[in-house]
Amino acid sequence: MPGMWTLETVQKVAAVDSAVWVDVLRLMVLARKVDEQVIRLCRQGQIRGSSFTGIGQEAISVAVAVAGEPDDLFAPCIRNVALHLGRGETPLGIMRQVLARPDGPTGGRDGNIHHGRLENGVYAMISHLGAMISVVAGGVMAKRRHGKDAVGVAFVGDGASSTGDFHEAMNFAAVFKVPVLVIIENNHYAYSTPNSRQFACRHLVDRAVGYGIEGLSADGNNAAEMYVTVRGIMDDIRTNPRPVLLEAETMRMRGHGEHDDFKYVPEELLLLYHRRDPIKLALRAMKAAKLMDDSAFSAMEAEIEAEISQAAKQALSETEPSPDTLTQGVYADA
Amino acid sequence: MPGMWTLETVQKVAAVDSAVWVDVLRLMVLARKVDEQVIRLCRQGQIRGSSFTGIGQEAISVAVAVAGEPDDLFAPCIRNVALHLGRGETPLGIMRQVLARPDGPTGGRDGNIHHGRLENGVYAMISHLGAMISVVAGGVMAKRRHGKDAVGVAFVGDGASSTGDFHEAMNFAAVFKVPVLVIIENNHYAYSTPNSRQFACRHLVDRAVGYGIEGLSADGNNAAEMYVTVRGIMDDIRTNPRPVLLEAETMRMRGHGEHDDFKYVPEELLLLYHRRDPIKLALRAMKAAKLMDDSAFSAMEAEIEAEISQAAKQALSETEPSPDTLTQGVYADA
Amino acid sequence: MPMREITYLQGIHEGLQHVLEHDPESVLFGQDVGAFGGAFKLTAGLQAEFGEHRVFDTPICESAMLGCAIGMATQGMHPIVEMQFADFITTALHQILNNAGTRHYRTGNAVPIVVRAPSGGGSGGGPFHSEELETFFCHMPGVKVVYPAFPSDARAAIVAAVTDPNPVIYMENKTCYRSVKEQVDDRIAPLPLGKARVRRRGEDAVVIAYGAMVHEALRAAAELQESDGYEITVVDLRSLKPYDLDTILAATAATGRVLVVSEGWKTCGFAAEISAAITETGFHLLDAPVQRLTAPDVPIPFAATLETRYRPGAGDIAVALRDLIEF
Amino acid sequence: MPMREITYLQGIHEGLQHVLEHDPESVLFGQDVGAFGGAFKLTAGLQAEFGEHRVFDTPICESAMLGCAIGMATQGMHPIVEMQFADFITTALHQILNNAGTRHYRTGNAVPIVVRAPSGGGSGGGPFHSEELETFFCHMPGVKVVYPAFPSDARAAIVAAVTDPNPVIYMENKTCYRSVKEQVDDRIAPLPLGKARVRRRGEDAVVIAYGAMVHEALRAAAELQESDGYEITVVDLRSLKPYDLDTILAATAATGRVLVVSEGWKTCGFAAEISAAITETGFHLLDAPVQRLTAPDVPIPFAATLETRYRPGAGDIAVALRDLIEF
Ligand SMILES: Cc1ncc(C[n+]2csc(CCOP(=O)(O)OP(=O)(O)O)c2C)c(N)n1
Ligand SMILES: Cc1ncc(C[n+]2csc(CCOP(=O)(O)OP(=O)(O)O)c2C)c(N)n1
Ligand SMILES: [Mg+2]
Ligand SMILES: [Mg+2]
Repeated sequence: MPGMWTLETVQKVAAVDSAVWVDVLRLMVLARKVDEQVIRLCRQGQIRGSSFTGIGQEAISVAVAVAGEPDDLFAPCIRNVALHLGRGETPLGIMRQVLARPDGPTGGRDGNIHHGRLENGVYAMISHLGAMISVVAGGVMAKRRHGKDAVGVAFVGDGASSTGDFHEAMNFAAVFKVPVLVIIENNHYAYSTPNSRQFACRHLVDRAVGYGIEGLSADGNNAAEMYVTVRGIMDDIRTNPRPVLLEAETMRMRGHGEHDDFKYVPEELLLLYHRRDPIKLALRAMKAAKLMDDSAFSAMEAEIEAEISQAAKQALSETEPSPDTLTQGVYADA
Repeated sequence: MPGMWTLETVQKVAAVDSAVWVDVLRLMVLARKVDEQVIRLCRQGQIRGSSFTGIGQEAISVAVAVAGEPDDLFAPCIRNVALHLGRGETPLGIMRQVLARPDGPTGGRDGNIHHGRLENGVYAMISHLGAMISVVAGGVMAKRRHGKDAVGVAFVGDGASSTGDFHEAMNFAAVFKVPVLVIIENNHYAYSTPNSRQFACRHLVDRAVGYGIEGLSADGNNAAEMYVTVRGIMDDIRTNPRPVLLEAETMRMRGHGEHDDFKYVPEELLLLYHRRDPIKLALRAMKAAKLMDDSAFSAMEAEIEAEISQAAKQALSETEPSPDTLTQGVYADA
Repeated sequence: MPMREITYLQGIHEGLQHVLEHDPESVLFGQDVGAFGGAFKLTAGLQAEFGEHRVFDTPICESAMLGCAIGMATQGMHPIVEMQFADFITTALHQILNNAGTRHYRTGNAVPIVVRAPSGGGSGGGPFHSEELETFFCHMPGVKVVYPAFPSDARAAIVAAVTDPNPVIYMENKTCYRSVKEQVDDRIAPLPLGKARVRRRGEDAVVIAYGAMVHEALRAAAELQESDGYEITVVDLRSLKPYDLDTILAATAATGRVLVVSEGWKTCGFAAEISAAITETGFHLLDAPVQRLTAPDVPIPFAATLETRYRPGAGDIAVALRDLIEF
Repeated sequence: MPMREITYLQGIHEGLQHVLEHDPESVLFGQDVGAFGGAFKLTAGLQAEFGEHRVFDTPICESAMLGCAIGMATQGMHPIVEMQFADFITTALHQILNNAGTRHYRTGNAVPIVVRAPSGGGSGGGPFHSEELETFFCHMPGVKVVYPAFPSDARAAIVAAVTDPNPVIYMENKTCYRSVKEQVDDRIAPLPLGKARVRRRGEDAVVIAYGAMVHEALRAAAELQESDGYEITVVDLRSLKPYDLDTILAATAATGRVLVVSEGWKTCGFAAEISAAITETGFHLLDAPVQRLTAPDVPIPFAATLETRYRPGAGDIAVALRDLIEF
């Protein structure tokens, strides 16, 4: 595994049950391949509008998904398909969602990434950046009133950190000591806008002190580091409730959406992060630790690919919702 | 003067032309007496609704008003009558404003504290807390494009620091290196809500690092310290443009408005700040430094009182605007 | 049952008290609503009665307050959020329109939040403490809007709003707080959302009104009866979304002449909706064009002289009715 | 003058280019509008042409963007703010309603800002990238609203909006960006705000429309002429606040039958305003009740099947017109 770790981190990583690493790797591969399938469908013109993926950022979502307990609540954003998959959504559910099928998580009513199943603790996002942090905080407050020791995790981008909603929610959670982990996935860009034009502080985690909360940083491409960090925070705030800010540095390896050629990203940066691909890094480390070998990995890949292509086939065979359902369900029945 | 100062502060204070201190004192007294006159009018039932004053917080506004240059822009809030008076508004203008007279700064169209004269560089606030910081930033950007070396000063309360607008504007100003001084007048309460339920950081100035800007604190009841601090920052950002956050600790010595009995404030806190009244502190220091004596101060008070009671009399003799003007001027003429 | 007189403000207070007492999932929060009792002392005593856990103060952050309420509501709670003044909701409309309003349609998850919006002018609140924003909310899919005019309805509407599984904007009129009184007993039943109430019946014309304007309309109707012998129907809508088209059409049929009154702005205001709806479905019932009487498209002015002219009053309504009847 | 064909998107682009070239006080800013050219590549090349000082990217902060624009405008500049999608304005409506909209009335200081709002559905944007929010803006005192339908008007409306000393919401329709084309010459004059344009004349009925719906109405009119021989007037409002009541009434007088079409939500939507205004002032001109054809009160759905039903199209307009004519 990469050498920048402290002894403490190495010890923590070593202390984790090795089955967890297999889960982590499997989930990253699953998410990657789901995203790749979505891109194929998009290229084939099967998807309305553009598609938004989390390729390159899987380690962050996966760490959270694997670390979470059943009562926990999550507010994913547009780069977190891995979180959905890790909290119970199926590849078929994702395919139905992007293809707007009636049996998908939003029944075709919402766009490709704006889904979530509350029964899994996952909130369907709205596009307005920053708006979901306070929602997950409120959800956790409710769960705790109901006697559950739930914690929440909200994901935002570097760009979303500029919104008023980010600030209001952070301060609100701090005042009420709500156990939410807010993860800023700093992938250096908000659409075409680089960090240098988004904020002027050195690190976004520097905002934590202004809320009177702890702020931590982690390597968002290193699944092991992400997992031990996230797990540590979640365990801790579960018993000692308070919000924590975590900045995970990473890189979006595609355009903002599939319509975007992301020419604004310097080649070298992509190359650097290509070498730091979270799946590659994890696989190399696991091979070194004898937790994985090539044939087991190939078998895992094959199994996942089969499931995904079956899911895509299934979803493609279904049709979009009937227009007659258009006006149903705007209101919940009294 | 109080003993907590550093040698540097003492030297800075001593270096200021003594005429400035007389200006500072005079303006504080003027603002105090204007506010007291407003309270009298309110009690007499001459004012619609409640009245909002800055009693106890004058030193902060006065420091800014005296330190400002003609091209500078200001966004006062509800505790800054002293800023208005220091930047050209007259006691008569204030009386007309609170009495909704047609010749007042808003012609009776706006409520008592929501005024400002752009020709003096003073923006009329809107009530929505935090919303004016970005406005003054934009105004300064425009002035600088027009070749003026203007700086801006925005005032907000401790409560307003929780708004999304505060955050967006701070970050925006930091990214664009706009020379605005944002002063948080931390008077311990937002209406009835104490700091402990408003934020969880130790000091609000801790937010500065999260914007990548400097943050300073000053004693908001000490006019000399406020003046040297504000003047220093304004001079500095005028030539080296960037935003700065300044937290000034102070106390609101009346209710949120005159309708409020502020029983939620502990007696001792009011007593403490009563002893630390900015006018008393300044007067004592100036007497010690032989810049003021009792008879000169009495003369100053008498002169100010005469002007104010004349202004009130004049404004009372006028009438509210004609209802026929109701729909005029909603739009600017093309 | 023994009757007693309560104010509109007491009606809301008692509604909140009732809900907090009977619905353990309900909570009430907002700026200064706790020990202080709110800017209008409307929530006075509720924190002492139900505890800090049920009634609590928040920082100044309308978006986070609403977001928190949405999060709670989706987990089975029934949060009631007080905006200190309705005017400040415009800092966070996306939480209502997009986050609360679309959620059931998109995911099937109900969002039973209540947002209390102290509204309306008349006492020198000026442009930022007097707004009437019902039009914004009524335009939002997935959102319901109530606007009671009488203390008993105000009380019953709180219960109805909290019971309803959808986001409900509870408009409450500040000038009614202490000026409007009514005899009530202690029976509290939820107001049926979407049902108007005819407050007075007559065959010469109908006034469709809501909130404070109901009282102005009733005064105008009494005046006109005395001065001209005209008999006026006054419909108190009570619920703005959904609104009670049946009652509106019945009154239109009975009178043939309709005046819609609102203290909100004219252009694209709620009164236009009622006019358009009557035209579409009850055109044949009309003896004269539906008229609107609203505030002009002007920021709400502070001076009494201006605000009095700005806000429709009984006198204006009487003039408009006379014109309509003599059309 | 030589003519050339441009798209609606090019019309806006050329309008911006014209303003940036001729008005040194104008600036254009928003998320990703600079080197990247904006989410729709509408501003492509403008930063290269006019420099980073005139065309620049901002962080993601709609309220600060609008506040900054207000500050600039009060100091003599003419800022144009692009919202990446109109939908995101709801995070900061107070800056438009309260800060920009009330300022001239309260202080006499003009606020010449232009807010560009890429609007409308039709291509799978889903509930948060398809909204039509003109009703909100038209309801705000002190605010003007334009909504061009054709490339030449889009170009001229930019110039008019920037020239006007008031806050102007510039609604631009995303489905028109590349699908609507027109022959234009190089003369650019500001569009007269408040003047509609009759796009087609006929005496059987009139459609009042704006934005993308103008094109649907024109298609419907052509269809109906062919299929039924009906002659339909189509009024393209172009400016929604102020709107051109004279032209609306003239068309009402000429046809007696009015259909108002909008892709916004029905309840309290802009179509209700037009219906109410015609009723109030042109009741005697009507042979049939004014009808509205709008989107239903539903979050904008993503699936093509649903969105096609959601959004009024030429076919729906033709059906509504036939009903109206045969009323
Ligand atoms: C309030 C708001 N303004 C603008 C947008 C448009 N928008 C969507 S994603 C995006 C960039 C987000 O960047 P970041 O938060 O860094 O997330 P990333 O895409 O990099 O994961 C923008 C500007 C939005 N969704 N919400
Ligand atoms: C966005 C918004 N929400 C709520 C209010 C209502 N309000 C007016 S003043 C105030 C308290 C402000 O406290 P602070 O900022 O500390 O200023 P202070 O009055 O102490 O000077 C509140 C809640 C408002 N004006 N704006
Ligand atoms: Mg990013
Ligand atoms: Mg305060």
